[in-house]
Amino acid sequence: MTWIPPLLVAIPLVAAAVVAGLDHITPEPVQDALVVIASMATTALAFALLWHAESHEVVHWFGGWGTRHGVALGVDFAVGPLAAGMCAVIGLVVTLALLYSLTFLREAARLFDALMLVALAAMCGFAMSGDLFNLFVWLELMGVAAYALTGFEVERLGPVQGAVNFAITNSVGGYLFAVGIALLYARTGALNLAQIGNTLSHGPAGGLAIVAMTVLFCGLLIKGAVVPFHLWAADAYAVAPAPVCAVLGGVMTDIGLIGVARLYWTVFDAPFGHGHAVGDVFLWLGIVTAVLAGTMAFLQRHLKRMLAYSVLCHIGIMLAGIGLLDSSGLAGAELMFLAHALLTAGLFFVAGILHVDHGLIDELNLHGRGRGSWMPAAAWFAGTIGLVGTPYVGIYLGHGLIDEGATELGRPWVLALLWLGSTLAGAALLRAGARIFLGWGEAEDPLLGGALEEDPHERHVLRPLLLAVAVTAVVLGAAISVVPGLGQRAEYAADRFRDRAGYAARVLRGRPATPPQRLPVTIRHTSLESILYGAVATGLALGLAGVGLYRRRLPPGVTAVAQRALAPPIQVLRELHSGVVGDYVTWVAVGTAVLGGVWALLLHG
Amino acid sequence: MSYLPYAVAAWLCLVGLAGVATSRNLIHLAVCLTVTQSSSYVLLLSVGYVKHGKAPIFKGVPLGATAVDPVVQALTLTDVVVSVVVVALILALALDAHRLSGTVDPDEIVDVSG
Amino acid sequence: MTVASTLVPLQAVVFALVAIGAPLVVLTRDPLRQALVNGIYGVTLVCLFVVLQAPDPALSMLVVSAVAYPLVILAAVARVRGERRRPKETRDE
Amino acid sequence: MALLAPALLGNGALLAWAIAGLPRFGDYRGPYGLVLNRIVVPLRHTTNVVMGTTFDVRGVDTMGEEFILYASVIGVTLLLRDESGARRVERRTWRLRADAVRLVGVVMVGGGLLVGLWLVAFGYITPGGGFPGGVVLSGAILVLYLVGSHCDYSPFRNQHVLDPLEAVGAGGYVVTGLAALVAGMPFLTNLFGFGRTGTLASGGSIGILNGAAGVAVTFAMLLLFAEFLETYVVPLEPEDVGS
Repeated sequence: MTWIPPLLVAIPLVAAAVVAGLDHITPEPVQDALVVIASMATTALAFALLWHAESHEVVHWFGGWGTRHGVALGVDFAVGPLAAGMCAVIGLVVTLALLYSLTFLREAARLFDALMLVALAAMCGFAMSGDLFNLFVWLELMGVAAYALTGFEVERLGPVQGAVNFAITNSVGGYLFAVGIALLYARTGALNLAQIGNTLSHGPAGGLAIVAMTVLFCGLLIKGAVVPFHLWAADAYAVAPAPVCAVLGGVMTDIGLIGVARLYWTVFDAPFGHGHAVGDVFLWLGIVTAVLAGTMAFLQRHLKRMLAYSVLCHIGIMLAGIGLLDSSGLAGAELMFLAHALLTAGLFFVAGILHVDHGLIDELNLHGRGRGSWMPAAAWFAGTIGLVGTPYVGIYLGHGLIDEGATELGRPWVLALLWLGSTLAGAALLRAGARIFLGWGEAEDPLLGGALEEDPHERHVLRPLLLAVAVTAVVLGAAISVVPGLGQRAEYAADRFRDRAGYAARVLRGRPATPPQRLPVTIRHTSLESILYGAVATGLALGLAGVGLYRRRLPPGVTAVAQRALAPPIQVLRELHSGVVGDYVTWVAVGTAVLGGVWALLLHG
Repeated sequence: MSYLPYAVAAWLCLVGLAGVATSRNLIHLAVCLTVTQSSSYVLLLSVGYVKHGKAPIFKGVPLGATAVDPVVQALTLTDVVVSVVVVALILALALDAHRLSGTVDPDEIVDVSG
Repeated sequence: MTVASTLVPLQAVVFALVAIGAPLVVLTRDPLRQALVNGIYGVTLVCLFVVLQAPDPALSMLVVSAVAYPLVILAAVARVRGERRRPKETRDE
Repeated sequence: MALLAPALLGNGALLAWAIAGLPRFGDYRGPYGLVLNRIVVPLRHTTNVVMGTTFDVRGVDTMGEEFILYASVIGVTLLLRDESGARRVERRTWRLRADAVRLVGVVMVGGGLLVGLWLVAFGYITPGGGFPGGVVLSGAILVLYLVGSHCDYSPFRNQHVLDPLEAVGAGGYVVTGLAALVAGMPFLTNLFGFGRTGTLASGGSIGILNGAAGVAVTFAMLLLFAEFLETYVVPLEPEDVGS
């Protein structure tokens, strides 16, 4: 089965070349079919790979250049169950987005399809690669495709601004990553992750390794849109067409986190794994991201921008899960990725349908207009509940595993902060749903700022197809927490992912993976605490949504106090998200310097 | 003096970043990005240099002669292509911005914020 | 191991030129003039690659800074300069 | 922003710290590059180890690189497309009339084509290869269109011709890789005889991949230039009156 990994990259790339190359020549239905079939085939192969990877480490050495005396000669894809699972979900989300865009985006469809396929190949390649420079190549490839897709609607300024900010900040991130590659290469003389890890495990790590780690992780955190590197994300995700948003927000942002986890457990666990400094920084970054992005989500009225902040909020929770540095946390992050990718994609799809129906994407402008469209309403509310983490729905299981990890580590306060993040983001989405589909609340709210320009209206669509795709995504995402046996498998996958020495032996010496004991096929249960937290979070989200809808009915005393306490920080937050790329690059520089300084203090000595 | 090459690479990175952060013209900004990126290839080629080494091209040279690292050169080739591509994309976006708003100043094309 | 510098003077000179060139590129705020300065900076990089025994990257850098960058940048500059500034489109805020 | 200067100072300090831990300039100790310098020539019979690395040992990176270029061409086409019919105007043709200029042009074209082809063809023996060769070729072809008085700008813009050619280059690279997979070997395995060291027939599939990259780069660059020049050619008349 070692032939599968290269196909996950080769199939979409060949299809992209054929589709864009034969534009104007082959008839449209043939092209559409080709695109969808290529994407579906990739997804199916990824599932086959997942099946196989559970008991084997699928290592593919390109060109047959393997290792010689422990020196990796070529480039390898090394796939365990975690990476294979990522590829499967990436394929699924891209396939759904392509189906959705069959009728949604008619204009320049070929170029669009080709770029989506290129992005699919790049994301799969990134998830599987075991070579540092190869990671950079896939990172740049998905970036190039994504910048252009973001600027797809060339007749408005917003998309241009979003794409400019996206392209510039992420390119800077790519260059930081490249500098990190050069530093590590100078230290170890290797590009293979397993080999770099082995080399770094001998001798003192030193400042070089700390700085290399800083710039590599900062490059990835820019892609992953983690505070303070997150500023570009809302600008970009708010302006792209709905299917593009589904792919960018659902899976591409998370790619940065996959990279962080991969690099940590193949390379930097060797020199820095004895302490908890690296993990603690991730944990704090994650908490700050979750709470800040949740708050920002609550302050939005543009649905796609709100969803963008909701994505960042969950990115923060996942990063915190990774930062716990144990199997529960990593498994929780993975499960949360699965549910979050599908649910977010589903909600972006619903937002696209609302736009098709009414030509509007603004919560306040849409006030009450969704009454009667009960299918989109059901999908929206189900997706929202799934994203809050109501017990046994959507991201809940992931949340629960992260909770377990934090409790075991003796940091129970992490639970409250992370649940606060998803509560805030969920409250924003619930409020929007109630306002649009139920007509609740007022039609004006100065808290949410001014209206943004509406996207151009797409009319000639096959609405049932859009709806079917949206419902499929939401249903799959909401069901993740109750798939029997999934939780246990995620924990096993995380165990294997975290085993640095084992990974190195499997890659460099071809040692077979130890297959798991028979894993149970039952629903993974979580602690009572998580159930309580989930229930409270749901209640709190509903309450907050209510406050958002009927703010003016609160007693005047309460409103005045809240106004005085909250207005200044909200103002500061809004000003930080200035939309000016120079500021964003400055924040990248600040973040890199601060992270490097913190790690230098914690790890040196 | 043995560390001058690396210091130059670090300098290019910082100078480029400063240019990107303060630029008021997207075309200028794209070129500043290439300066930042040139830092990574200067660093790569410097770390792969071998004292008295020749280029890793063994035409008319006995195999086993001292040669510099071929890997960093292969990486640099890819890096150069990436930088061209990024410039092309940002310039295309700059032209779009100019067509829509009459300016290529990144501070003035802000349509969405907050 | 000798303590003497491993950097030969020629290499030191080229490194210095690159180090001087970079801020000049960044500080040239006028895009047209910057394209010119950037071309010269590109040539110094080519020289650097040559003295670092990297003929393949040097060739790539040469064609990039002689053909690709100038064409693309000059076309963009010409377009931005050539068209009279249109009033900013009014948007409903 | 006032934060920029201290942030850059901080980054400078970090980089200085990293540099202090690097081996001295000229002290590269491998192992990766040194191993490749020893084994690539005997195993692949190509004398240029950099190209052997680019197109064989780390060939998959170069596949990604070709698609980065490919995606950017698609992206630029997407971003610079004319969506509103209102702005669609007659393209001005680009013709150079002075004979002296044309003579210079012809010389440039001839020289450019020769240099480009030479770079592509001998890339895996001496310095060169698909990328620089392709860029030079695209530049030469561009000049050819500019000096040719009978062919105006539009056939050059004809994407029915350029798009498939570019796709053949980029797709061909992947198909070469897939051929090995079909033969039961790892992706991008070098399937062919390696020939005599230092000749054009050396290197097996390195030559094919190098050629594919050359084709892909040539047409990608042409399309890229075309997009930018076309934007430039749009006349300055107030075409948007009344729109």
